[in-house]
Amino acid sequence: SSSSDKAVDESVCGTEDGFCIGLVTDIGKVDDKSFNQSAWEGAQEAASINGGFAKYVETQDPKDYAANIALFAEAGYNVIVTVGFLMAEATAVASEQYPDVKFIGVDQFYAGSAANYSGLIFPEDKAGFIVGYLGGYLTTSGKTAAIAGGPDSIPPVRKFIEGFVAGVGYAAKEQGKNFPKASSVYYTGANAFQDPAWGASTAQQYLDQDYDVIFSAGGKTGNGGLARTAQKSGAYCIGVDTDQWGTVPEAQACLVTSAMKLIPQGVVALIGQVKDGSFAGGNYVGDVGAAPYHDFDSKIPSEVKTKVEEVTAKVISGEIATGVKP
Amino acid sequence: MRFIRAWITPLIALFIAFAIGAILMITQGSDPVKAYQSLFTTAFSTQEGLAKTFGKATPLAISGLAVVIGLRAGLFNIGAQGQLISGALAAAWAGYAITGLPMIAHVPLCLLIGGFFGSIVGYIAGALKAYRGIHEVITTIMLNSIVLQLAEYLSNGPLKEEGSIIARTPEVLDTAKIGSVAGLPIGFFLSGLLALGVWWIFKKTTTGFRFETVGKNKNAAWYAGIAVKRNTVFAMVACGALAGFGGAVETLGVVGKFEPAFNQGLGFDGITIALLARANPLAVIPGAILFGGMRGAGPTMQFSAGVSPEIIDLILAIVLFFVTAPIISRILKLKNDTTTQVTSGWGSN
Amino acid sequence: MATLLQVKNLTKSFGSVIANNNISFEVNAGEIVALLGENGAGKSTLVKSVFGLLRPDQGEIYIDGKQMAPGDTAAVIASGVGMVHQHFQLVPVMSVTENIILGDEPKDGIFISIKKAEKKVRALSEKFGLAVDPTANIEDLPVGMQQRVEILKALSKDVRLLIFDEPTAVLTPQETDELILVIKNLAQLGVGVIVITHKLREVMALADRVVVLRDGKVVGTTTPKQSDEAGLAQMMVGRNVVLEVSKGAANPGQPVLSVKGLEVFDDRKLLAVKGVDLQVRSGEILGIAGVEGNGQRELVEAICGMRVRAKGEVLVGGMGTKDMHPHAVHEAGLSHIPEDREKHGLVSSYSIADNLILNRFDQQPFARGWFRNMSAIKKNADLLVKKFDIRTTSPAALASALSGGNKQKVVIARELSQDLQVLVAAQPTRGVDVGSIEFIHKQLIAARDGGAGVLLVSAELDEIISLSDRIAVMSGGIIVATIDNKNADRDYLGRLMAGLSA
Amino acid sequence: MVGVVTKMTKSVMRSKKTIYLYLVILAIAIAYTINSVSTVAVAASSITFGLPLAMAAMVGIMCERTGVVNIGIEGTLLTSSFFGFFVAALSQNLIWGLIAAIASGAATGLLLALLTVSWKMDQIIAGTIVNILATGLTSFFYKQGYSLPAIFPRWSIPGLAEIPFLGRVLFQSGPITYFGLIFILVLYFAIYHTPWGLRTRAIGEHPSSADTSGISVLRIKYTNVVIAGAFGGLTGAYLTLELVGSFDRGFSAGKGFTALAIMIFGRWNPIGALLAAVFFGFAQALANQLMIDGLVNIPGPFINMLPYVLTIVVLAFSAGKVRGPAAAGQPYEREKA
Ligand SMILES: Nc1ncnc2c1ncn2[C@@H]1O[C@H](COP(=O)(O)OP(=O)(O)OP(=O)(O)O)[C@@H](O)[C@H]1O
Ligand SMILES: Nc1ncnc2c1ncn2[C@@H]1O[C@H](COP(=O)(O)OP(=O)(O)OP(=O)(O)O)[C@@H](O)[C@H]1O
Ligand SMILES: [Mg+2]
Ligand SMILES: [Mg+2]
Repeated sequence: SSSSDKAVDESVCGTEDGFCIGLVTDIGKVDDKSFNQSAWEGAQEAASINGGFAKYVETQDPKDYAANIALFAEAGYNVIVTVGFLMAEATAVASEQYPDVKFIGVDQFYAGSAANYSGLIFPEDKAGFIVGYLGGYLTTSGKTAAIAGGPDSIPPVRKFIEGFVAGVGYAAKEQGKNFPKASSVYYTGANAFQDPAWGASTAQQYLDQDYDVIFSAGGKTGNGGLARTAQKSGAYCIGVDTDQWGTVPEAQACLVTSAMKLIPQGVVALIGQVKDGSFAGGNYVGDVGAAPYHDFDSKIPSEVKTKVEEVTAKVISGEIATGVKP
Repeated sequence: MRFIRAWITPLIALFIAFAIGAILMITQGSDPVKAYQSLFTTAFSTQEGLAKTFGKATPLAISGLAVVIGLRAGLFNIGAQGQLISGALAAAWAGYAITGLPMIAHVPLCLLIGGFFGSIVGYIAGALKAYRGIHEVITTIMLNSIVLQLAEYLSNGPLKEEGSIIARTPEVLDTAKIGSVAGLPIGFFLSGLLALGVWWIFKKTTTGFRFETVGKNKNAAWYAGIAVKRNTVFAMVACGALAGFGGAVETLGVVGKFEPAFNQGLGFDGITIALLARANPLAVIPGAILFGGMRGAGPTMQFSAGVSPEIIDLILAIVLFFVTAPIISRILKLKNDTTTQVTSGWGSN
Repeated sequence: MATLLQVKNLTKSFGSVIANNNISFEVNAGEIVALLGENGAGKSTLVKSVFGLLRPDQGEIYIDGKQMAPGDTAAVIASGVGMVHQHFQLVPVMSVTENIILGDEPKDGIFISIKKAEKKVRALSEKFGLAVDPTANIEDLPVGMQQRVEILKALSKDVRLLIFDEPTAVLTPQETDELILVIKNLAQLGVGVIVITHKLREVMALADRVVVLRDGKVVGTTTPKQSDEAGLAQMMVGRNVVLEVSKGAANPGQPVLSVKGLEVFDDRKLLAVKGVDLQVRSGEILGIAGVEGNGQRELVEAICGMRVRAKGEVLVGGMGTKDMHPHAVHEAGLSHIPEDREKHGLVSSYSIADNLILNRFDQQPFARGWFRNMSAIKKNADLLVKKFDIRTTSPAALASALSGGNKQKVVIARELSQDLQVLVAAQPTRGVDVGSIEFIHKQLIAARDGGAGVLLVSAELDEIISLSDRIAVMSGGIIVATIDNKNADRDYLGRLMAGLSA
Repeated sequence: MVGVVTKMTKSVMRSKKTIYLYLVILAIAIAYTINSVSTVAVAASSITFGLPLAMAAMVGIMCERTGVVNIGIEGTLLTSSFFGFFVAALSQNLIWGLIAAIASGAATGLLLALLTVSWKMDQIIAGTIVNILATGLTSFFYKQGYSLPAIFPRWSIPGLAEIPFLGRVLFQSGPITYFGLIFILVLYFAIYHTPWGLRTRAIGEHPSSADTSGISVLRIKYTNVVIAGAFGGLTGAYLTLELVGSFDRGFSAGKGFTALAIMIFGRWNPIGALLAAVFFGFAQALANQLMIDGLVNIPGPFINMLPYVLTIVVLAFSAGKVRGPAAAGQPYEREKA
């Protein structure tokens, strides 16, 4: 069921004292182990922090974006979270149509000036860079790879991948090693994000060529790549978006870290702004970072950990530029 | 009486499907009454809802017709999806790149261009079948992927909207947009006209007779002076043109531009609808309205009753099952022969 | 003599059609029973019920006194019943051997032993004097050869009761004679036999007893001694049938069909027609006699535009025609009753009305420009159904619902109802009952008398002799002689056909 | 058996196709000398990409050889990987998962047989029903948060696994892979050399000839369609329990449809379909390798369309008309014969 288990119920929505949060997913489900799920976790947490109510609708057809947003807006919801950059336009239009409702667009860069729409964006390239940097220190063969479930026409996908490649390069240079440039493949087509078997087979193809660090990014396709890499001892895999230690448990044998976008935190922060009245629209740059090492914590040399920490700080602050175009 | 008989099976099928759907909802802890109430009010009772239903039904109906033409001509066109995308993209291009035309010329031109590009994809499959003997099931499956990749490339490359971060074409000009009359999308009326047209072609014209004869007995067709190969190609071209046209209507009437994700699944729903309609062009329209209405109301059902939208797929599957399986007609002792074959298999040719 | 088969009060209906109505009859060991009846009288239905292929609505079937469960073909086969079916029950893409062993395969471990199987087929073929090539694919064989395979298949088990449903429809006179011998030998050995045929001559030659069906009922039982061909025909049809063809003298005019130096390959890419010249004049019937497989089929197909002409030309009304365009040849004024009506002649899932205009659907008055003219199509159908006595509930009924004879009438009606200079009739009465044969013969003569040149190809020598004005004998791909009908005589023609110099 | 095999081998040696075989071996040898690692990886990937398609194509072949067109393969794959995954995850036992996958696959076959053989429904419609029911049910009842205890491990076959090239490509695979490959070979021999195969083919071509030979058409059709479904279930198990180790909504991602194309490409012949699938897998692996090596600068979509384009091109130039089982798609009704 879609309603959260909070004490507050739906009847308060549209009334003076209700605080209701609606969430519209992109194509896919709130349990997609990916950005929809992260955003929904954030919405639920925000609801419980602020004593509000949260509910979602799952989009089945991109042509319904506007209609799905309208469901919440018409019902008097206070905040509507829309997930995915494909929904940017529909969200912008809705923000003009419903000036009293606040909109939070996850992964949406907002170029306009409306005060009730905030884009929650992430420098994915930085997250990719950090894990790539780690990968550059972990590899023994010097061969690292990124598998993108999804085409390079989708900016978050491309930025993760290119950031990773840059990060590996940075680590190689730092160590004075002559690694080949990190390899990457992009998968396009009808099943770009939802073909785990393709992800797995492609990971296997890399593993057979002695690649030992594999960053597998992009929905279910990427998850397939992680799960497969876990079968080869000595190989490392890196997840994406959330800490995939929890969402793809079958990958735990290889999962050193994940390139994270802290979507839930961003959503919570922005909804908090709405609640306390400081929400002002514009873009909100969310945090990125590497997930904990979990089982690998003891296996990664502490000097490497320290280096990663330093580089993370520098990349986040902008001292180190990733060189990835936005 | 014949009218009632034609409708009674589908109605009972719908009823059973909704009943099973209700049980599934209860097992998931949702309220079926609330869910169905919201479904009917949003899909069929308000002006806005009807507009949405018909809007969704439009491309489904047109691609369904494209599949019907194939079935009638003995061809199983799995390629409506690729043909539709090709038409949608071409119409988007024509809609923004061709400037200075009045609406009355621009819209038809874009539709024609969409149909034309759809027909090219159909032509490839038809010609490979007629002249190289390659089965249309292979070629149309392969072409779906090829066209999708091309569309991905074009909408992210040469045809990409300047400054856009996502892969899509610019918005089509206002002169290329199809609006609505009386609040209902014009595209839907077009699809109705097309259905009548297709029905009438098979009922009344020599072209329809040619297609159908080729579909039923290639040897007799050849013997009777029907150019089998040419008509095979021609039928696939017609399928492609129709599906491409459907894509164009979608671009000009609903989406306003081309974005790869926006047309997914339409051609495949078209196949299901064509089968539900048992290859009868007129029956495609109610089939498409059912699909359009249910698909359009999915989010509302989830909003108001918390039902996950997969229930819609299940209900549609059950409808298809009971409309086409000879259960209801046997129980009611109806003489409508639901076991007649609408497809010709694919071994014999 | 022991009673081998006993059928008691058997009734079987298809929808509203009662195909068998309370039928009882029996067959004794060593006895040959002929089943006789018009097309659609219910003969095949009856034997299919016996063989377990159909479930009768009522009635019992006993074999050797043991009651058979309805619809249990396997049990019927196991009790020693073999059947040669009216429609070939052979898999076209498989070999002769595979077809014969199907259902009772000799094995070597878990695999089929093709060696044993081929040996078995060779032995069978020797035993019954029916020569076949065990390794040939069925689809490459001429129909007569296929029929042989079908017969061998029925004989391949130890049979005690054999059922033949029109086994001779596609056999040459020689082959027919051989088969009659085989059947008589089997009966001598104590095998009971049921034979269905439309050829009264064979009935007279074979049967110990004749059971006549009409409209699903047994209308009489007789023996060849008690009756004659005319009597049998009368029993079947319920009226007097003229078996002799009565026709006036021919009145030949200009040549309307000329074939010059024609050479044609068969499906196996062997030269089957090796340089044929012939002329058919208006107002005459030219019959082509020959043992099946001597190039007649290829000749007809090449004339009608259905087969590539390797060399030579075909002129219709003085105009050259093109191969592989049967329709264009048709347009030039040649009508064609094709040998394979299911394949070329009809679209069985179309209505009778549509089939009656199949090759003119886009011409006046059946189409006006792009539009089909339904009322003209219906009018045409009503007229032809009446004129050609096509037995159907309605012209809107599907062709698949017609009996074989009536299907043939549809094709004939269509081909004769248009302006024609030349009529090519290939096996026009194959599988058709005596009443319909009489009718078709009249139509062919009427076409001749209307000024058409008729080219008749038939495996029935009697038909050729009685209808033709001139007879061309084909053997080994060439025309060995063309003789005037006055000089025709069965033996003489037979020798020519066999390739012996006369 | 031995006799059959030697005869086969002999006829292969004599056939014109031998030249292609030599060309392929030559090409592999050249590639191997230039870059052995990539060559082995691409070849191994050709199998990983191709095997599920080949196995799924066998489902189609078994059904169509017996006269039932099966476009419900996608539904079978989806259903069986769903049950395979969840039963294995809930019981924490791969074998139970395997059994569940096979049983649920067989159940989809049974449904198809019921609709097409007993009820004589239009076969394309019946297959479509299987597909959309499977899609709806598996996504409606999907729950996240489960995971497998392990996946089927790869078994290196002693001796054979050490052979250069072939060792890695063929003899270091998982159990379902071995079984699948063996099944394909067995199916080939069974179809062409056993009584069952003869009867099956006869039914697919001309069912009444089997019926009149005392063969129960109904029983063989049911048996074959259900066994085919079970093998489809094994294919689903391969995907989830041996290749990937997870399950998600829409997991089969269209493989059931591609398998139809592979079946026709392989001319309804098990070996033909295996070769077609490996070819298709090779094209996919090659496309990947082009991106992996990053040597050519072609836009991704063009590389990703390679398998599809290559298939059409190969067919267009090799072709000749293919003829499927003549009675596939038509229900068999005695009383209508
Ligand atoms: N039933 C058939 N039997 C034998 N040959 C056939 C048959 N159907 C078609 N052909 C062959 O295919 C060729 C073309 O067939 P058809 O006339 O049906 O196609 P078309 O569309 O006219 O092709 P084209 O444009 O090449 O003339 C014919 O010339 C003939 O060789
Ligand atoms: N499967 C069927 N469905 C419906 N009607 C049938 C079927 N089989 C036979 N009939 C009808 O039953 C009647 C008897 O047919 P049957 O085939 O037994 O005739 P027949 O005496 O063998 O004729 P022929 O000499 O043409 O072979 C006919 O009216 C025929 O149309
Ligand atoms: Mg032509
Ligand atoms: Mg009969």
